Amino acid sequence: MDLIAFATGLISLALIYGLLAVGLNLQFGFAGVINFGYVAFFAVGAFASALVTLPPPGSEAYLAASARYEIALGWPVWSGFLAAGLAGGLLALFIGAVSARLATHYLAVATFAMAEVVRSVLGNETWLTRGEFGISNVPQPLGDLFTPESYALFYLALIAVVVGVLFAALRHLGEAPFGRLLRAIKDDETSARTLGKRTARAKLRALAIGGAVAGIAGALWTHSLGVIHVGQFVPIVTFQVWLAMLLGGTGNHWGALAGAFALIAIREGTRFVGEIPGLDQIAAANPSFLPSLRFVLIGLLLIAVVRFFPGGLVPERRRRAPAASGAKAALPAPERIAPAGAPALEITDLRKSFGGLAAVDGASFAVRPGSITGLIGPNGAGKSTVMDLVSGVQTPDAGAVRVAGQEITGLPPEAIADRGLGRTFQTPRLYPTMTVWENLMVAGMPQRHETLRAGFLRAAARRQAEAEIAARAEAVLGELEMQSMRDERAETLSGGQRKLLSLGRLMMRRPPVMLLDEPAAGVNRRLATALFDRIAELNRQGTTFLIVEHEMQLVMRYCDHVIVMHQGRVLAEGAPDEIRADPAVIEAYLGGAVA
Amino acid sequence: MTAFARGAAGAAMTAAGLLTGGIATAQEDPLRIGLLLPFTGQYAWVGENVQPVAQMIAEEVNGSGGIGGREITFVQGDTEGVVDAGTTAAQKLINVDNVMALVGPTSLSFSGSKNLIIDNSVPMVTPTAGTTELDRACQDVCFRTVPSDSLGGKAIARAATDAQYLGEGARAWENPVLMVAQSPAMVSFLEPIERSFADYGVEIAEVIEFTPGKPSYRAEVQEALAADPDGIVLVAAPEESARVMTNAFQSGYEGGWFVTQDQTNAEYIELAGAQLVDGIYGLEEVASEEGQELNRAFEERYQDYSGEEVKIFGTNTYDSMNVIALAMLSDHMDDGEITRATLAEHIRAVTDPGEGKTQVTSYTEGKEALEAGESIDYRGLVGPIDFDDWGNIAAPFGIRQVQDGAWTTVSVIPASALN
Amino acid sequence: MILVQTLVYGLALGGVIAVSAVGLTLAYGVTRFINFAFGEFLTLGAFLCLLFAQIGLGLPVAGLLAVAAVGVIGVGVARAFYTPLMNRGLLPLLVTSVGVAFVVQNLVRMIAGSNPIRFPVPLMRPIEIGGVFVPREQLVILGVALAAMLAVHLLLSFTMLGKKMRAVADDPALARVSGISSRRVLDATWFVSALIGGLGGILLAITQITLAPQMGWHFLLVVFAAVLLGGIGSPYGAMIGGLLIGLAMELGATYVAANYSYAFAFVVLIAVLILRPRGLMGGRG
Amino acid sequence: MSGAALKAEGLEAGYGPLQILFGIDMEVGPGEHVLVFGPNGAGKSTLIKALFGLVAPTAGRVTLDGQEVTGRAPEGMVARGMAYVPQVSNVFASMTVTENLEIGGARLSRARREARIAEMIELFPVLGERRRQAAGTLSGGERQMLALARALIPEPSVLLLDEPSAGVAPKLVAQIFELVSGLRRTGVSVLMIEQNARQALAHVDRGYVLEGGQVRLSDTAHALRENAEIGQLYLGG
Repeated sequence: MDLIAFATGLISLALIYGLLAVGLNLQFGFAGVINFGYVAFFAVGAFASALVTLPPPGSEAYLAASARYEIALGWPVWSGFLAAGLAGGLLALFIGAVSARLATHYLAVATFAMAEVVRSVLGNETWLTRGEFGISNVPQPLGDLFTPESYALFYLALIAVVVGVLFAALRHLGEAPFGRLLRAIKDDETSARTLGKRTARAKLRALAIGGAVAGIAGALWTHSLGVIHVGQFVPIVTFQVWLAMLLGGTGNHWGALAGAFALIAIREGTRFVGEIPGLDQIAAANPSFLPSLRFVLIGLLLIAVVRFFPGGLVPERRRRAPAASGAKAALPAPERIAPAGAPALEITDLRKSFGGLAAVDGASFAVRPGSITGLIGPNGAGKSTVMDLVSGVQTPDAGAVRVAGQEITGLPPEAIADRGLGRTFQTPRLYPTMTVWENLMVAGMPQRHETLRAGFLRAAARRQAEAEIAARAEAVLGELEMQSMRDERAETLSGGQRKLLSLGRLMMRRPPVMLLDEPAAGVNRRLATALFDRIAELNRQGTTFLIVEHEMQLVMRYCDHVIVMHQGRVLAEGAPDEIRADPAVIEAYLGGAVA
Repeated sequence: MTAFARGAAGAAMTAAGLLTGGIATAQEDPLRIGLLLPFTGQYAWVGENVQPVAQMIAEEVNGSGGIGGREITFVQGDTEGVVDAGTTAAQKLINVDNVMALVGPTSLSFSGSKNLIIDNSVPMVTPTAGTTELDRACQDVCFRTVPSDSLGGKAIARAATDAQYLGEGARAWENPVLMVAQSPAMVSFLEPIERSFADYGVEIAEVIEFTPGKPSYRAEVQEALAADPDGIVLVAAPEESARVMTNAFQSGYEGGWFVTQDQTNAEYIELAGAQLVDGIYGLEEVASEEGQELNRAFEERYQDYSGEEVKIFGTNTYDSMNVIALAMLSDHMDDGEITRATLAEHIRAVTDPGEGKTQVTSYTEGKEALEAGESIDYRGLVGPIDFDDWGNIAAPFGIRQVQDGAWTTVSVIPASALN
Repeated sequence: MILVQTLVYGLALGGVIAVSAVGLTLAYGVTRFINFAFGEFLTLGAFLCLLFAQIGLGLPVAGLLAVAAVGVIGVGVARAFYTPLMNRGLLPLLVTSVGVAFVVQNLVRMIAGSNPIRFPVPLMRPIEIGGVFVPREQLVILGVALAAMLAVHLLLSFTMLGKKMRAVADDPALARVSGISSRRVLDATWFVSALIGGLGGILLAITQITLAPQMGWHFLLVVFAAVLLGGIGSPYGAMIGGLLIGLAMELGATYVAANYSYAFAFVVLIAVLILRPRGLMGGRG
Repeated sequence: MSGAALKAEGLEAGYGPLQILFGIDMEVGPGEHVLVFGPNGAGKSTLIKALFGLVAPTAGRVTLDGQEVTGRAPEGMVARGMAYVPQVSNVFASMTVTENLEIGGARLSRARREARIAEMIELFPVLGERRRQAAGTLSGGERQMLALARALIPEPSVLLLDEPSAGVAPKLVAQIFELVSGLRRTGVSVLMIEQNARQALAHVDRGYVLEGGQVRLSDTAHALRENAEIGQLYLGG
């Protein structure tokens, strides 16, 4: 009985699966990609490392092992790990690029299928992989320095170091602006794009890192056993990693690691199912009984965890913002849009139909720089659709949109956001699982700090940026009187608070043109007035506003200029008083026969 | 090892995630033998076939009072047909269950558990791994009661190219096709068969490797038939073999078939249907007329015991278990103790041929001889069971043919004809 | 000639895939999630049919009983495992269905064992038409598959149940306010979906002659490919997708590399998805 | 009025923490056509949803033909004789016109269903012409007709209409109101919410003006049309 040897083997395996789970967690828990073909990265990593490090054909070690493979480089083991990470990452980039346009279900099944293609290739291209024979002399690093018994312990230490370093790096990345951005994308990708985030690129990077991590796990795995065989890389491995991640709780690297230990405990612990008194009788009569029962139990556990522990066994800890430093940065003044003279925003003969129904039917108007322009009209007049068309959330069928004279028609939301346009949504699209503070930080963080490189290098610049943005967030919280809610998750906020926070996110960026969709709906009257006071203040500092609002008293009081839409077109525009007196407008609201 | 420590490991693991069950209290320290085999996954049938035969022998041993009063019990180590599960299964059997010996593993799990087996000197007598990869893999503790595929392949080529082995009125094959399933237990036949046919002067018209688990093999069969073969050598698990042969039948093929020892059992005739397999040739390890007698007796005994036909690996398992049990008995009679390290030596002791040794063919026979103070040489169903330095056996082969719904031996190729 | 022969084989395999794919896609239309345990309905159909045949019933009767039983099991599985999660989003359902697949597959193994079992179809020589061999049981498969697809078409177009199913698939909220009990339609859909899956399993058993507990799980991927190719949720898309995948697999196996016939199905699928991210018939995501 | 067809008393409802309706009292008499209107955000849609069971009321009660139905599921409401036509996506786009109508009559016997469909086609002849066409290909006005017809098939006692003129080409709006008006022949009670208040008022008996989740005004249609204050209510008077 050698419990130490037994435990060593299992802990090694748990750490390797833990690394896999952490990588998957980055792909799903952070970036929200449902990858059912995860085992493919594990597989290519393992093969890459084995083939790079195996003694080359014809060498002494090759002959001594009576090996028969055809290709190997004989490089040192560390290069195998690099190759494994590279292979996993590249495959992920490829899969990500191919499947970028696929919606969830298609993606889940397409990745599942791609993993089977990879396994099929590895199994059939025997010149490369030895197919079903496998290769059994994969080098074990520093193997000759240890006795067989102590080698397992040494290798466990090696795994612990590699996993530890990668884990720390990924955790660091998860806390860095890059990780925050990923969580935002998972929560609401469209909303992230309207804040100017290059979400596709960030997701691809997350996929690639997840793939690289799985590749390295593959290298650790193959060198630990000294064997590589295509039969390992069956879909069930993918689902085991999913089980580990779900057991631990998604979006949380400690959870993923803990989940892997739970997985191995369950997987290997169920081997003891035969020890239950009474079962041995049945087991002797039916050899399939206990092993099958084991998998029935594993299946039921998977079901039960999903059903009864939706947050996993290690629920995500509540994230807290760093203590306020007290430094409140003054919010930067908005950039002015050049050239002066051109309208801040101009739409010309804009059109958009949904299934034969013209929601916007040739609307044209201009927003004067420095104004607060109200956009009103009865329900279904096309106001929100105009907002979507202008901000790039939807593409117009015809017509043009210009910001400061530059045409932006049909650009993606992130490009439009870069041109200086910010927007809120009628139903606020916050990042519900992130805290108020994080919502603000994501919005305020410039893209250049949200890259991978910035996650690890240029730490000083990043810390400085972080501090600056945090001070700005402090200032915004103060202005919105939301300091006490900074660590609340956005999903727990009331409707009015959500409206405030979505305005706050824009304040972090200070785009010169802000489009607000019903900022006061659902907000109590006192707060609504405060909010509009804030808008007026921002306006004095130079921000141009286009505001859809139903609360007419607010429109009349705060807007310089009002545009009335009806049936997808501009019905009237002018100063608030004129609009109020315009019989055509009243008719539009009351539904008279409008000519 | 104490029952307590064993229970503690079990309890720790069970508590870790599932049912906390009572731990079976070990009886008077039974002799544990690990079944390191797939019981789930694609190759689950392997474990299912081996276990009942092993159980039958264990009951024979235990019924006769056990070995020094200790009973033989089995612990399943499900390799799931996957490398890492195979390794963890071996770790549990070796480190926690403290098994004395292993029945198994299969070719696939061997590479992942080889170091464990060697480092802990656990004798393994596998009935299931014919792969050529094991031909020179491990000395001292590794044994197998299945001939290497390199010999089996040679035997098939020899028989197919030499009419004298194919029975009366048969003609030697001149344009054979070889179809091999890509699974760990099968691919190692490919190279020996191909090479041996060439050695015997016949070129194989077409070699077709195919993926196991496909619903049909029509394209593969079409490709095979395009070469217009007079015979097809088919190396695959029963499931795929039945599919390939049926697809060929449905495509109008009327030529001959040659299959490996995996199909030369009554079970396969039932699976594929007597009509389909009528007249096909198969390879079987059979020593002699006497060996055939033994086989028939074993088939009857197993049918009485389990109510089923003997399946693949049945005969090999019978020999593996007899060898292990006799070695245990011999080890015990030596000094009253049984350890892994000494067990391997006794495996050789009870199987090596020698002057003055009593030849035995079952545990009970061997026990009587040992208790009478004789030294023994176990001769099994698959041959004389004389292990070389690497634990391989060199069985002579029988060539069998399905006649009237049953396998019938048409010739025997002596080991000497294969050199 | 080889081409014609390959097309004949491809059509029969395509028929099996198409039937199974229709079952999977029907449930998707109403429940909006892909059931990874669908393959087990195939397995259950084949094994139950075998069981009923072994107790002495003729194959057609055994088949009918088996598919009905699988239908009932399908409703039970859905009520026990899926319905409670219906409001929890996509992932919990997907993962739960994987768990259900584990459970069912291993329960089958516990009872039936792991050794392959012959499916009791008689062995028949093919019909030869101008040098092309048409295996008789493939004609049977194709016939049953076409009949099943016709039955699905009739169900969806001419029965009230089928129309309700389509209504719920089209717009569940509107169906609800139109007074359609989504619960009953859901049950009925699971019943029909599992039933068709069971039938697909029997056809698969006839094709591959032998049964094993993992047969459905292995075949699932091809069924997925057909469903996605046609566009998820579109029964007619699934029919076309199934036939195309069957043809692609046999053509690829014959003309390129037999060992990659599964890979072929996926490559065709992925190629189509790159061009049409929602499949040929533009299903729902 | 002896026994209202539909009656709400002290109805309150909202979404999560956000309360929209603050104690609504209203009723629709048998065969009566009633309009609910008011500025955006007044709570009209929430009212209709609370009446039909799509939003669970937090207080108050709803009675249908004297029976309390507060908070019942929509399926149950339909079974008890209430019908509802949503504002948007109110037809099964992938199904034919006939099939849409059949869905409306799912609970009826086959003979009865066919008879009702024939009656509806008589009422809306254009649907007869489009019988085999997929509903998704219909024009806005035709869709509204189809939705109305489908809701009417089970012969409800009360019909709830959510902005029937929404998404209809302006010149067809009047036609829609004429159609609704024409339903008087069938004796069904109608509760309708509308943007096009002035036009709609010409076709109903009575009206309620909603603002801030409360009933601000309630009067005959004629009186409301003459009321000048209402325009100011919309524009923040």
